[in-house]
Amino acid sequence: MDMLTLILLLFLGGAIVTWLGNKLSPVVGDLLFLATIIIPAGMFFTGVTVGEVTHLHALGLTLTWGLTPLSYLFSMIVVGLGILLAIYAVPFMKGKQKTGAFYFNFTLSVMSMLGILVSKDWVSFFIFWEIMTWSSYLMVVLNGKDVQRVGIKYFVFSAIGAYAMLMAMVIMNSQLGSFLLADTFNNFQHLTTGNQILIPILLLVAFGVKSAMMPLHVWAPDAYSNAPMAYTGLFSGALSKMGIYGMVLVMVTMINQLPEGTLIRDIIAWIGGFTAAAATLWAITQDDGKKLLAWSSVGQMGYIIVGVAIGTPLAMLAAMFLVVVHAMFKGSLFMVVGAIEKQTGTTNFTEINGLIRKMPWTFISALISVIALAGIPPLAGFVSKWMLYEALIQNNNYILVILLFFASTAGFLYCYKFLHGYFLGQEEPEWAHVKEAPVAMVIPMVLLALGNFVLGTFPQLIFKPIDAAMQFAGYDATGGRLWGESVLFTEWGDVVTLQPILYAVLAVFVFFALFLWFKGTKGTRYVSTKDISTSGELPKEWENLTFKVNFMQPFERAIEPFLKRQIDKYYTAFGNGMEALFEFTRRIHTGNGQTYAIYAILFLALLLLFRVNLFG
Amino acid sequence: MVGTPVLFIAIPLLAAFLIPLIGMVWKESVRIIPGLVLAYLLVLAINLLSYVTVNGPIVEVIAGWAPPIGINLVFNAFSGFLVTIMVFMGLLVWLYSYRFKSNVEYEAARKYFLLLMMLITGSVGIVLTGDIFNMFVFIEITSISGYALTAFYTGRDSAEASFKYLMMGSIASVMLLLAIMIIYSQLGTLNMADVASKMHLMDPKLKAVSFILFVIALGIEAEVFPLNGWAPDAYAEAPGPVGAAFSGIVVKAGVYALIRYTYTIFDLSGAFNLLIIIGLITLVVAEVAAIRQEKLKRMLAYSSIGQMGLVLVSFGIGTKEGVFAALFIMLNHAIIKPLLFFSGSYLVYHSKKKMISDVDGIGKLAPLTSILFTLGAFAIVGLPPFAGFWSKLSFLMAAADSNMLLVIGLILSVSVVELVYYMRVVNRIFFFKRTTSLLTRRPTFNAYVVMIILGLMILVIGFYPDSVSMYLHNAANSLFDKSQYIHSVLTATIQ
Amino acid sequence: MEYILIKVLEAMATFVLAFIVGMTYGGVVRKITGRVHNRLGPPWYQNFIDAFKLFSKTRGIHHGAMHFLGAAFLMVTSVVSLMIIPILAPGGHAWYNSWFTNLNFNGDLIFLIYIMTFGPLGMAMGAGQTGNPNSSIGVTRGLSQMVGFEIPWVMALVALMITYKTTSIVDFMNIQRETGTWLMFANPFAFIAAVLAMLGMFRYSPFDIVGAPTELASGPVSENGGKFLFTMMSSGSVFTFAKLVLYVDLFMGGANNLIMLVVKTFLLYMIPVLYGIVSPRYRTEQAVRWFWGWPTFIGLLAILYAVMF
Amino acid sequence: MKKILVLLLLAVVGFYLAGTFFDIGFGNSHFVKNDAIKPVKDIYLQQTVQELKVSNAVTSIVVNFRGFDTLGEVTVLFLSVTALGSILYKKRHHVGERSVLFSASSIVTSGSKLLFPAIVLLGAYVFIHGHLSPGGGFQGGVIIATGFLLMLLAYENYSVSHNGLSIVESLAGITFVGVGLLGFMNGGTFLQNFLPTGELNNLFSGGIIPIIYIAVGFKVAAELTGVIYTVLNEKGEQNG
Amino acid sequence: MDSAYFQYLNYAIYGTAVLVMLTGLYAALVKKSLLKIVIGLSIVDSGLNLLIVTLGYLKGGTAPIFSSGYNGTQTMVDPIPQALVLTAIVIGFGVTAVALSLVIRLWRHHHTLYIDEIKNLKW
Repeated sequence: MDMLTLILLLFLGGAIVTWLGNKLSPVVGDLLFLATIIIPAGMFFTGVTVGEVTHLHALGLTLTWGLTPLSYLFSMIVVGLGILLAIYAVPFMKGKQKTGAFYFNFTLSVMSMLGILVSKDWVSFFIFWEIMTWSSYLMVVLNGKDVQRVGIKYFVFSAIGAYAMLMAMVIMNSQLGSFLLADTFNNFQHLTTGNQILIPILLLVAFGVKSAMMPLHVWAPDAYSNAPMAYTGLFSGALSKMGIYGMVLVMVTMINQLPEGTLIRDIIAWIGGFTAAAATLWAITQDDGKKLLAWSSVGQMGYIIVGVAIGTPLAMLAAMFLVVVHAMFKGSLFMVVGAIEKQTGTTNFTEINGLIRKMPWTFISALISVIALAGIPPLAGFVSKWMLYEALIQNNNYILVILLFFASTAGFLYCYKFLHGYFLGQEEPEWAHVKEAPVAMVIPMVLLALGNFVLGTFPQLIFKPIDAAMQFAGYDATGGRLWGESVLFTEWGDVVTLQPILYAVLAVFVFFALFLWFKGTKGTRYVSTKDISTSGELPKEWENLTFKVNFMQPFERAIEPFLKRQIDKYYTAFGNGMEALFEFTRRIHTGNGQTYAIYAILFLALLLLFRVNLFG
Repeated sequence: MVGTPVLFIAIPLLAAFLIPLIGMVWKESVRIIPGLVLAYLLVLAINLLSYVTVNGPIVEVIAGWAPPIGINLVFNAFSGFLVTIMVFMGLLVWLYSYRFKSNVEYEAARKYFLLLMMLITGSVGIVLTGDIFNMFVFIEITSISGYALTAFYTGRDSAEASFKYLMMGSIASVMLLLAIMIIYSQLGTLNMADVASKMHLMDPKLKAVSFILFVIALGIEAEVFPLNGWAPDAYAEAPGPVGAAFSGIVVKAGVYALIRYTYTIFDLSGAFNLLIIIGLITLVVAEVAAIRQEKLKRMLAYSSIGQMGLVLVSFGIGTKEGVFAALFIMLNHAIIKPLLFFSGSYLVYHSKKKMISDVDGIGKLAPLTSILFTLGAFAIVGLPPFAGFWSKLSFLMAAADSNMLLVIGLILSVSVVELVYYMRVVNRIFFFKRTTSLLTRRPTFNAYVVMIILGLMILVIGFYPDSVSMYLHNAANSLFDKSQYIHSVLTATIQ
Repeated sequence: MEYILIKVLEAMATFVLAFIVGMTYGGVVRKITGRVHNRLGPPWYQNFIDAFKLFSKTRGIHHGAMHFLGAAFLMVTSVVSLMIIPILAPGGHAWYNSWFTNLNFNGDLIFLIYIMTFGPLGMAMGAGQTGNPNSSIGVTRGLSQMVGFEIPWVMALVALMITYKTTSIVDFMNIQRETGTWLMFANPFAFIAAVLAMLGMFRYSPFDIVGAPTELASGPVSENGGKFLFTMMSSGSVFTFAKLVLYVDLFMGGANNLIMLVVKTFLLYMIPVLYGIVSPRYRTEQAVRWFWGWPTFIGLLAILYAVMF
Repeated sequence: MKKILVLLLLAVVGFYLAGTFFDIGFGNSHFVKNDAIKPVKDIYLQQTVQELKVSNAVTSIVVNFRGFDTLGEVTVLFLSVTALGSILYKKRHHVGERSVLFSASSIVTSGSKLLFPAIVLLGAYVFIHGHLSPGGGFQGGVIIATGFLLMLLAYENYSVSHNGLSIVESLAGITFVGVGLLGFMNGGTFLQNFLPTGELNNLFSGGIIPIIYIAVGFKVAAELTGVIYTVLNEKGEQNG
Repeated sequence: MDSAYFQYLNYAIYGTAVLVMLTGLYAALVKKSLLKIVIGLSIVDSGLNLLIVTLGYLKGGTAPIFSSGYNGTQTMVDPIPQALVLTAIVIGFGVTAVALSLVIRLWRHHHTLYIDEIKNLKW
């Protein structure tokens, strides 16, 4: 029994034990849950080294497990985010229904993601992939809201992806005689030309579904917003990254060996760009924080996909960086929404106002994460965006870079909408009772937010593992120059030195903040948000002048033609059509016994007629 | 070796004739004796199977006339495997119905358990026998018990379902006899091995016609598409355990017969393509019909028809891996579908119309049953790490090795449909508000035992598939090794 | 250590310069506007008076932490972008030239684009905290409009980057000095697109929906009085100057000395001013659509031009 | 429409079936002309005389060579009776109260009373001599059953005891299987002959064959009677 | 006897048997009354039995019964089909009995024998 197997088994057993223990008493369940997540995670950090390999045997197949530098990078995200969210989840789930199921699926998800990352052959990859799918599915439908539509949509798309992967892997096995990832990648040339096109496409579909690529993304917003917020952080932060992980594998191995590789890369990159832009526009129109963040996650995945698809060292670096950073700020943001939901009971912008003074820590983490999300220096989001744009321009994807610029600029709108929606605006007596979230919920989100702050100025902290991963993925080393000091380089020699900028920003900021404050303390007093000059007269206590409904109306008017077309409608129409077809087909079984007998005779007659064609 | 294959037939028959007598003096016996018989048969089957795996097939001669003169029973790795499954499932079904039927009084109970035992015996006989006409007799035994059990519940529409079953069944028997007589008239023998060894002498036209007749006749038992109209009604209207017995035992026997004729007796090349075609049609139509069902049991019935279609396709691939996969699917289906039927029939126990919508939110009221049902659903749609996944994987590998990409694509897209309707039910069970005011019936102790055993088997096979793969491999080999079968039968002597 | 001090002093010098020039421009613009409207406008130093008045106000109100942060963020943006934009061309040999090279080694366009959006966002949050609906309305309008003009603006910049394979402003200025041709002639389409974007950037009519004086009580800056308003005014004028200098650096070869700088920036500044004086106001969606119309098309032309030649 | 379709299908099926059997041909020894074909019927005919000393080859086949089929066959009968019972099962049986349109005349009643013993005797003779002469257990059993049918039709309150019937059929079945198992224990194979076969054309010949056939006769008689009785006692409620 | 005569017999007898079967099938597939359907099925059975017995006939064969003295096995007709037919008849009887009982049940339940009205289970 070696370390990896032990860890996975601990997760699995822990899941079941937690579930049972929660039936005993909630407290036991909570403790078991924390233990289940943290102990194997600690073992993972300490005990597992990159490169050691395990072999298991099942049904004549060999399951090979082991960590690679690439998967080590992703597993860091999974485990780290898992721990933080676990700590967050305990107070979040307190007093909710189905806590046991939540813990069970949470642990299983972490286990399966880790399993995906450690599996070196397609069979175990697929097994863990499916476990991940159904555990996350059970999470999506956990709250019993809108189950048939959202849940089934998610599961159907996941199944399409998974089955595409299954098909690809059995074809590869039959052609190349091996399920090992390495073998299938190295011997890719030996496939027939048709399969060389078919298999990457199938795999890209499989991974595109999980990473919410454009035509396959419709499940994502609903699923993200339907799952419990304590899980959605993991869902959007780590689980969707599994798709990126697979996409990286396919891109660097198979697509590179294809003559049409560049074409496919461009197509995928464009799809990613459209995903980013469209998802951003949709996010702007949302009035529910969950949905807004969900769409924005889809958009961010679009950026990552672009980076992966372009695949120049800089682009890949940017993508990997964004993978890490997105896990951080999006995890923190979903935690924020969860905290607000926990404290106020709703997540709708139009209902909540001015929580800034009620939940200051939540607000701070939200502020930092949002600035990072918007990609504004000196926070971490900027680094990845900068590298991405540089890479695109140097790779001559001019129009694409415009598209992404547009997307990120439009991103400011929903960033502001998010902050304003929850924290700003007039403070209503209705929400006077709201308190700050429990400490166990605040600490994880603040930690993640600060992480953004640090990485924004000292990205070299994670450049090293990323560089190891990229070298494993076949890129030549970025030469170490990227993490000498906090400097960003490009191939053209463009430079951004982050530290002095940070100092300048801090200096000016502190100076003027103090200026306003000190000179103010004498004469400037705090007045409530009711005390405003709306064309001369003061609003009454019960009047709420906050401007929330149709917040982005002018912009929505501007993009109206776009908003008219949504892919979801087409899928729904297709689904209904299929159901109608099925309904028609099943009428074959008319309840009449004679008809069945006639079918039998008909079948006999047909076989007799076509005897020659069948049996010669 | 604790016995010979003939005891699989003789002991139940003896018990069947004894039960009325003993029942007159001791009423409870009519419930207990079948169980004892089945338990004994299970022990026998396991012993024989382990014996067979070590030293070759057993060929039992009847009435002291060595083949091809007399009738003989063949217990090799293939038939032995199926017999073991069948007897095991039979025992579980008995255990399940032991209390299930406790409310009905003596007369009905006697007939129920008698017929159930004969149903299992007939299926076992179909698998064991080495004689064409004898197989016909056993098919009739199975069918008649099937008719009676389907119509067991008075007051429902069960008689209608049974009548449909009967119509198809009698057409099947006619076709079967015709086919048998054509073969006999050409080869002058009824012994399978003998027929197989002489088959090449037969006029191809007559050969083809007789094979077609066989396909029709056995296709009705095996629920092949145009012939399976009776199946959903029968499954839905029969008592829950009987539905489980149909899907777990009877259908297996029908498929076995079809496969035996295709692989061993006839040497037609086109037969495999035919299997693939009808299998695909069956699969597609059944799943498509299942997604539109409003009644739980009908949905399960259609899904099991679909699984049979998958099995046929897998047999039609015609490679050893294909047979392996097919047997694996049959095994899993024999384990999972009864679990679904059992738990399902408790989920909708008190509802009159057995609608799917009656299970809304029952997960809170009957957690264990619901979880077992969900386990079965996950397993049958082939989600890892449960049993169904491995069979699906091995099937796909087999299909890919003989690169039938279209078949793979079609089957995968169909299994998306399958996934959808199972997940809809699971959603209703756990994540819906309870709308109906129906009470839930707590399963009896026996029922719990049975369902938990099945669930554990699902998990065991899912986590450790090698636990069964050896038997499956042996079975596949023995089905493939035609000459060895013929030789072992024709040189059989009286032990 | 004293190196740092000197740096800080030079930065302050730059700030003072930008402050004075920006304020003066503001006043001059008000004067000109008045004249064109056929009325006697305020004197050119009016802005200084306002600023002094606001600065010397001792009483005021605030609505919480974010209220402070808003103004501070605004200032941060202005100052930092001023710091990283080269005020004078490296070719110039005036004795004070070295004063104004603050953070030019970071003169990176993409960075600049993003840092320039930092302020509006902070401002917007400050405005949101005040709870005044007009502020939020103004903010949303402003952000929407920003999405509008960002596209042609970025297109123009990308066109330049394509042509000269760099994203550093300093490199652009060096290139212009070496080739001797201003980029506004090297790639006219890019210049036109950038100027059209500039119309939106300076928020003069017809794009003054953000602070539309008649409909909203002057938008985001409402609820801001005293030193808040002072900070905003000063940062606004500094920011104006910074943007003008950026345009000059990019398209007009930069300036070798302050005189040239003032002349060029003033000429450039007149474009939006004069255009704005004579044109009525757009609705927001009209403005956005307008920016996505011709300016974007010209931006495309610029990129095509850059790719071709 | 439906009729035309069915006729069409039947025409196709009939054409092919008839064609098949025309190919097979009638009356000539119709097996494929090949030395490899050694039809088992010759062996049967020889063994019937030499081994079993049974003069009726059909009987020897039915009872001995293919006795297993016969066992299944009687099982089918047994099952169909049980099935009948379970299908028509009602909480309360209307025993005796049959739906008769008009009662039989005295001629019928006395005549049938007269005929009944003779019929039963004939049946007994037929199945006792099953291995010597045409006929056998099934035929004899059917004859006896007709006797009971006659009585049931003649007397509307004539009743047969269910228990008696079931005892008879159970005992007969047990005999069949038991004899088979005895053969299993003595000879090593199920249904193997373990008794002396005696002389050809003797009443006491053919080893276990007469025993089994007598058992079958009783069983068939009992079961057919049971079927008739059950169906007759079924008082389906009329319309309305 | 010449073979032409047998040729005709061939057509005549097999044709008749197949025809009987088809008639029964027609009844079973088209007639609306349950009873007629059952009757049709049994007609099919009888046609089939006729066919089977006919198959066993040998040109100029005698009954397969060894009377004292006469033991020529070569001229006896094939006894196996007769044995099989015995089984087939009995099974057919059993099935018919079950079918009739089902008809009674259906009558109880639906108060009609019209098959098109007995369609509660469909789709």
